[in-house]
Amino acid sequence: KEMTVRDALNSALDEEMAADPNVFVMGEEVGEYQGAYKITKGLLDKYGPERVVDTPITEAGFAGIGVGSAYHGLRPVIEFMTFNFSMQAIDHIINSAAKSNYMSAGQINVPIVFRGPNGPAAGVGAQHSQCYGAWYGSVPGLKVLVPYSSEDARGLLKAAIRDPDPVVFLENELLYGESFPVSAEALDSSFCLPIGKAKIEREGKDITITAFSKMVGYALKAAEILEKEGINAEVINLRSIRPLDRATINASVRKTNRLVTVEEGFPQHGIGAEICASVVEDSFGYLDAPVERIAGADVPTPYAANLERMAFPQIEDIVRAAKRACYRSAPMAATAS
Amino acid sequence: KEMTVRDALNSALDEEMAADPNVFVMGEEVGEYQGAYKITKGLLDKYGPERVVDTPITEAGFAGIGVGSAYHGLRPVIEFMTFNFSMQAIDHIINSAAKSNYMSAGQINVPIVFRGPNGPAAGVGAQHSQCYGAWYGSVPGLKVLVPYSSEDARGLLKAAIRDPDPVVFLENELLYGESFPVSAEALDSSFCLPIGKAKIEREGKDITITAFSKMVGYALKAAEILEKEGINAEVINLRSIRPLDRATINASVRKTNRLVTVEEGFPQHGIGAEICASVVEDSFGYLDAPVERIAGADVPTPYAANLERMAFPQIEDIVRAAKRACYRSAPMAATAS
Amino acid sequence: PCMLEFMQTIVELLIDMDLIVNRDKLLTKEEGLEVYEDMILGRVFEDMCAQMYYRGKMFGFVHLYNGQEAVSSGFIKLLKKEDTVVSTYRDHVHALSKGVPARAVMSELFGKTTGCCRGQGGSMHMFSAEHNVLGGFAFIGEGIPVATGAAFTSKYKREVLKEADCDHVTLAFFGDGTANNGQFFECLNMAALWKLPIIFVVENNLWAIGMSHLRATSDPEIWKKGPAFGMPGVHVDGMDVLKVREVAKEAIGRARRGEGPTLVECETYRFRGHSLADPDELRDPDEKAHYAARDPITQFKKYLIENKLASEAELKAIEKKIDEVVEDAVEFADESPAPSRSQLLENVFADPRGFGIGPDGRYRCEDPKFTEGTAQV
Amino acid sequence: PCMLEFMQTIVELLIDMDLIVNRDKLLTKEEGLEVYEDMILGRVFEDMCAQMYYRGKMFGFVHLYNGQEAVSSGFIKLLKKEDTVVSTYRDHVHALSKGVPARAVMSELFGKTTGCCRGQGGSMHMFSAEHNVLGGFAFIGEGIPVATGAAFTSKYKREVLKEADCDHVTLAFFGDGTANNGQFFECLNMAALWKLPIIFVVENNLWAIGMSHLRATSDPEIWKKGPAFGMPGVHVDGMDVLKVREVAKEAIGRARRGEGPTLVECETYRFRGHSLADPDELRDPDEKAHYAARDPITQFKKYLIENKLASEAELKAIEKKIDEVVEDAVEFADESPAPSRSQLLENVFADPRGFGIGPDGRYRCEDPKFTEGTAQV
Ligand SMILES: Cc1ncc(C[n+]2csc(CCOP(=O)(O)OP(=O)(O)O)c2C)c(N)n1
Ligand SMILES: Cc1ncc(C[n+]2csc(CCOP(=O)(O)OP(=O)(O)O)c2C)c(N)n1
Ligand SMILES: [Mg+2]
Ligand SMILES: [Mg+2]
Repeated sequence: KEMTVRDALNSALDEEMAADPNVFVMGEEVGEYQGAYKITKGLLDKYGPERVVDTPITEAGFAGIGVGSAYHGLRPVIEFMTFNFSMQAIDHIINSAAKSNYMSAGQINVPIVFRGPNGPAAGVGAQHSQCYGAWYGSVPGLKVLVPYSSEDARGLLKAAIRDPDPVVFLENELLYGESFPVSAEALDSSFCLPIGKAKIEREGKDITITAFSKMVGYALKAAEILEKEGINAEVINLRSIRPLDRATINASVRKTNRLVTVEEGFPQHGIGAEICASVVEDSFGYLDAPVERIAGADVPTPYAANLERMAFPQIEDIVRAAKRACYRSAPMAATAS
Repeated sequence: KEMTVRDALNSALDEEMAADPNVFVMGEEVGEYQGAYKITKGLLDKYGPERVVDTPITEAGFAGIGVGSAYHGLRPVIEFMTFNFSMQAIDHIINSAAKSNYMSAGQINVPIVFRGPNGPAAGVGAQHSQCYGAWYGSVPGLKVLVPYSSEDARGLLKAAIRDPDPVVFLENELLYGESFPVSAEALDSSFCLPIGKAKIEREGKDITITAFSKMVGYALKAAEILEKEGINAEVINLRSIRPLDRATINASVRKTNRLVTVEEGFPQHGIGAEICASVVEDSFGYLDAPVERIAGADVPTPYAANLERMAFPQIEDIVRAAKRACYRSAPMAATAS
Repeated sequence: PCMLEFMQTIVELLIDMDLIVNRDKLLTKEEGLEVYEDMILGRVFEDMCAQMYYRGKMFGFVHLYNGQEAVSSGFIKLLKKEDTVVSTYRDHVHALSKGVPARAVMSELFGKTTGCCRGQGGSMHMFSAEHNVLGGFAFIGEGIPVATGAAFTSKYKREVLKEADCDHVTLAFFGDGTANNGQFFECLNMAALWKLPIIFVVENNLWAIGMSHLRATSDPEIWKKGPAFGMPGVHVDGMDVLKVREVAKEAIGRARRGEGPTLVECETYRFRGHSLADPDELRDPDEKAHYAARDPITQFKKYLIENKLASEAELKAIEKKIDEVVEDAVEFADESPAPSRSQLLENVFADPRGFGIGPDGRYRCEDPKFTEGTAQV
Repeated sequence: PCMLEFMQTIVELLIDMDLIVNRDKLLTKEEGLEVYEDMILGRVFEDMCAQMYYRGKMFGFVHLYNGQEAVSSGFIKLLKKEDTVVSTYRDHVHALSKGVPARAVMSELFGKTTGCCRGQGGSMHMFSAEHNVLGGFAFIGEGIPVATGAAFTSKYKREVLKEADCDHVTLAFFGDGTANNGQFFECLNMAALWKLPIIFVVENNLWAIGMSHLRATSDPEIWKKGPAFGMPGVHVDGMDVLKVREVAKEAIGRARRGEGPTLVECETYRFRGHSLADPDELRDPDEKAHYAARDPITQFKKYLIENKLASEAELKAIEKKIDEVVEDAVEFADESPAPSRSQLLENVFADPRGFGIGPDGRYRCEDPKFTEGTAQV
């Protein structure tokens, strides 16, 4: 059976709301409009305006309201129309949500989910195209999830809602309409994925490629191309940026001895940098070539379609980087490049 | 001659305001109160309330006002009482300031400085102790400076104010009262440091230690201790996080073959991760041991003094990490640890 | 219908309070034709955008202005070149009214290098330094402080830079939904406190995407927030360009004279969905019909003719001219070149030193690694 | 002096408008003594904090409440345990009024493991889940949405969870300077729109650090923002605990009955600097003297005695008792152990799975690398 990511998210919300009356959804256009991207479609009809709450355009206000309700044991799912707008509420995500369990010495945990589309879409310009994975992924007290497939979306969103801590849940607009096969198990309402575990989407022995969200699909396509050229790539779908599954990543690199990281966000202090540092810390001696880091170009996102395409990783960039890593065989040789 | 960092910043502001009537200071308590940390002391008397503007407590509002005035060619210096509060204005720093030169295709440059104390102080708890270097350092369109000494403070603040682009200028409250020797050259009103150049504070051949802001002092003290134990450390004061001076860092590592990075911010996606990735990318074959990354503990900052001390890098942590890096001589051996 | 009754009540209230301006202050023929042409330009341009969007010539979010022309034309045509306009994602028409050529706006929408931002900004981010159009802000409320800062600059120039004759005014345009956002109130306070030459122009089109103004706002009369923050607040029929123009004249005059800011609520309506991607299923057909019947262009046309300010033929000529202007803009945009590869890395900084520039002081934009992020740009 | 005249005018205006409450509604002896004891506790506790700070027993920013006791005691003593209080960095006394033991607050300030947050929160971050003190917010305005969310929960419990008797009320305390911040207005709107059981209590002590309220606010009458956002707005003399209590009773009653929010502006004054690090050089000595003469504790004492609600001896006994309570709190805090090393890594998450926990499900808090950040905590 196939299911779109949109339906996966929608059904996960629906089931968790059905299972627990403390769960509610709040944000701009989540109710009568059925969600700017229709992720909350049908929920207003089913659960009423008390549990599917349309707000004025006040990210700081409604995110903080969500946090306050979570302090009292409700389980809000706060939708940001896009994660770019979460900047207006970032103090509540960082201070009011992430730090309160610690500041209160465990008295006040904060079971809240902040969700919405993250990263570049298509043709929406510099302000609407940023990836917030690295920022939120740096903050103690937050868990940061990044689904790729429909199974990821269902399993991780359910896990996020049931989790007692604040979760930042980064979706991707361009994946909403994509269909993925889903297992019967994944369709069960009890289905749930563990937070903090990466998934090996494709096993391989020559090189490890890490990716998350939309880039997992790109990495898989790159792996197919590489296969034809005799390079057998292992593709890791991170699923969680925080906690980062260092164990899975390092085990893979210890096998392949080569690493390419892929992300759409800005390069500096990005997820690729962290993965590189994690591998250097844990598996330095196993690395046979410099880590190849692929990220969005270090520029605000341009509007023009041709420029925009150049600003984000493409499948051929991944192929090229993987080859580069494979042709460099010994550490010392690398410095010649 | 000696000068405190506070006086260095104050004199830099004073001189730049005297030199260019387009320069003005805006923020909370910068005027009549002379600055929450007295960085703007005396400026109101000298330049009047039109150029030393006390604002209501509206970070989003007054940061945006600063940006709007910079669009029209003024040169605002926006003080955040601490950089923690810059979160309330982060959209204006990221979108309105950093991206406008690009979005407008160079029509509208934004000569603005956002400054204030950053990172942990002492005993101020979880909300007042965060380092924002990694976040702002990831954003195209921003330049991010991190002075350590009085010379840094003067030279970099003057450079920031004269620069045509938005600069995030991260000070450290605990350094304000510290005195440093200053050269006659640095006292000249024409003095200015280049943006994007690190400074080798101490030459050495056995290991490279990178640090910025208050941690430069710690690294220098660690280097003294290491010297006694026969390890000759090179200490790099980054001065700029964005652009990062990869050339200087890599040249040093190619000489010492070992690297410790130090920062007070959270580890994940931090400045240490980026430096590690940069060295792996550019000088992989030269590294004789895994990079040792020292950062703030991955927890919200606790209040209690003993816990707080444990939450941030101490001199002995740097010493320990440097030794660890030095005793690991060959890449393969490292994996045994 | 409840909405209509409600608005009725407001209007009556305002008439009672003598807050609704006197229609008798007329405009000259030249002024009338200028305003008419501007309104037609706004309408025809946006209709063309819809066509071009459906043909795949422009992409992403495209928010059209149809129905609200009386606000842009009523206000902006009173400005000097040195005055500043700050807009939102719904910014094409504000840019046009302020004088940015249709060619430059259309090319920008096509993502072409002849666009007013060389294709780097796009639909939601129109900038023109020459015309003092300072953007194009895509975040709700974000433009309001920036506009307040532009107004701050006028005051600064007068008081600090001693440019005694600097009487430049800033207009900040934004919607009803935006008037619930914190940045709006922060700036009302500072603008009033410091007597800044700004006019906050709320284009209350009754909806914020699918959120009705009445469901979003505890006191829906936005103009009242003016007095609450110590500045004049005015409500005006935003479908009547003459009324808008009179209110605008007064507010702009006040700002120019250094007497401080004004909040103006223009009751208007958008004739299309929120953006071209919006199915627009929530708005009541009666409501749409009510406002369609008050089309600001039709109304103004009638006024011009009835008051003998223009003949049918003259207006037709304008319409024809504008059709040509817009056709020409499309042709121009279509034929213009796409940005070159080098543009990707240009303009990140005014001074890119330190950011991986080459020895000639220019970006290393042809670095083969640059799309991989590892390039230091 | 200009400030005083101004306030005078406001008060007269309010009397005229019949907005100032009737003092005749008396309290019982028990209530009087309870309130008196609470005010004394607040005062003595804070004075002790100053001493302890100067002796190096507490650190960082410590903001004292002296002078404002009538607000905390006047409001919070009317609450039930289930009601919620949300405060700022100036939070010790709100916590005490709500019932958090002096020992727990003092120990927290000493950074000891017996503190209400085990020394992890500190002066600006008092939390007590048991007493529904939800913090302790150090960012200006940050507590207001959180408090609004707490009030939202009461409504949710009634409407969704069918806890018909859930009439819990939330009080949000904050200062005059905070009332210029956008989050305040965003929440006034939503609280009014959704009729949430919240009271916005502005403690207008005329200053925000060194910024005079009159220099910061275009219309300094904060209570007027209530009606502007569709809720009652009340001004009250915040140095008179009886007046505060009457206003509080009405507002709390309204919230409990589900009739929605109230904005209350309490005119008060802080008798010390902004924090213990503040040189406090900007406030006019006359102004300080004026408010010192209206010390809420002295006034209330006089009232209790004049109205025969308590004898001098009874009040002395209370004062003595409180001295002992505070002395005991200091002793307790001093003798309590500092947090153990393991606390550093605890409480980051309620469920820390995946974050480097050991096989026993607990944090690997003794990991020798943990201060280096490379520990995965
Ligand atoms: C901070 C932020 N939050 C949410 C959005 C998404 N958004 C775009 S337009 C819009 C509605 C705005 O309504 P209104 O202010 O009435 O303006 P109109 O579109 O009607 O002109 C919303 C919520 C945004 N752009 N920025
Ligand atoms: C977002 C933010 N900006 C600035 C500050 C610094 N700050 C702390 S207290 C304060 C003044 C607050 O004044 P007011 O609201 O009147 O409360 P009071 O201290 O008088 O009780 C300021 C500006 C802060 N804590 N948070
Ligand atoms: Mg609208
Ligand atoms: Mg105050």
